[in-house]
Amino acid sequence: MKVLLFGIAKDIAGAPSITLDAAPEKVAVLREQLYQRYPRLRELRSCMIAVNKVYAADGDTLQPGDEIAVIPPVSGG
Amino acid sequence: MKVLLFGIAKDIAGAPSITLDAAPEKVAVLREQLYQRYPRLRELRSCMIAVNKVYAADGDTLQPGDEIAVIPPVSGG
Amino acid sequence: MDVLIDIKEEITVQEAVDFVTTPDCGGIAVFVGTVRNATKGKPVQRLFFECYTPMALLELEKIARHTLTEMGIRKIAILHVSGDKLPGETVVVIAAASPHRAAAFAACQYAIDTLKETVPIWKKEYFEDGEVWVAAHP
Amino acid sequence: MDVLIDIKEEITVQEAVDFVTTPDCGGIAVFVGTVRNATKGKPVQRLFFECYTPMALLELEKIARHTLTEMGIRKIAILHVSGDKLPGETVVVIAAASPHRAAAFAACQYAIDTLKETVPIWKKEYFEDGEVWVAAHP
Repeated sequence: MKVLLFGIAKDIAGAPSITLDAAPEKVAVLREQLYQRYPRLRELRSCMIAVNKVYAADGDTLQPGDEIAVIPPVSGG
Repeated sequence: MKVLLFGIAKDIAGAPSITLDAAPEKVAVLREQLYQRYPRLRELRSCMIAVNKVYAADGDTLQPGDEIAVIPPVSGG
Repeated sequence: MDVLIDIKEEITVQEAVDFVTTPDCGGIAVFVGTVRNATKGKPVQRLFFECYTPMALLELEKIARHTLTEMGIRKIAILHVSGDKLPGETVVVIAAASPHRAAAFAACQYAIDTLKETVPIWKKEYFEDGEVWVAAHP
Repeated sequence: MDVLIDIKEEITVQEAVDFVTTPDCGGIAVFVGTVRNATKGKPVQRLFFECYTPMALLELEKIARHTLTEMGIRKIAILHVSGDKLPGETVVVIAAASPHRAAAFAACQYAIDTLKETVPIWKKEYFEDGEVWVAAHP
């Protein structure tokens, strides 16, 4: 499963995207895997997960083909 | 005393300015003279008098050299 | 120079925005007024704006100064047209810059609301069957 | 077409205003965001905007549609830049047209407030002594 990273999350991961070996069943599990791999993500003011370009809740279910994105605090405008 | 007229007041008077023989002492007297000469001014939603480019109250005093203007309801913007 | 006031035949949004743009203000609110093509369902063919220009400039200046001294605005531009205008054409542009965007919006709204109440400018609407000075009668 | 959404390197106020200008709406409210030259007193040399463009366009579209269905807006344009920007340059333009100017102001403020909260765009500030992703940390 491919995960896109933006802004400071991209800097923390050192890459614009990473690949997970397997698709976690839920967003909460994915989030925990990301935090373990990149502990500095926990220090951010917020860290949202988007699934197929829509903000997801921790309880949402993931499918293998989903487009996942890590959304650190936005600062457009 | 010269009196400038704008918008519908100009149409009612049929001229962009008129001259009064003498300067009335107060704005209220000027207003009454204008109403008698042009009764249709009374039908307007409002009719302000400006003295030297500033809105005047009926009790304000007039000087012979003042620039008087009849201000019907404004509709800019 | 923190205030730009003008009354002329042609105005653009860009000149107002350019005037108020400063590197120390992140937010600019703008109001753009255009000629509507109908009034109460009746097609408007054109408009004519008459101005008591020297007094109108003074009243616009008062509005602008109030936004600087009381509303947190750093720079403001107020431009109004005179003469003939067609539906869709720009008749008024107000641009206000502030470090705080809520202040910029509030000042812009204050300026257009007050302009419509106090500034000696008159609009005549031309319809197919006649012409009317707007808001003159009750 | 009642909505214009775009993310690109250069945007202008005029293209947003031109898009929303319609002869049936008298009032257009606009917000223009520019690069500030300092953050908390520290000079900013330049900015960089990164976008998750496909999702950002969807979020901008949501904001625009809300102003049309819930806030009395007839046409709205939301333009945002990507890439490098210098102090004073335009980074966002929102223009909303409504028959009622209070609605146009409210929609414009709603759009910029919501954009800053929900749209996946990130701003990096470059100072003389380093760079910071804005608002990333508490």
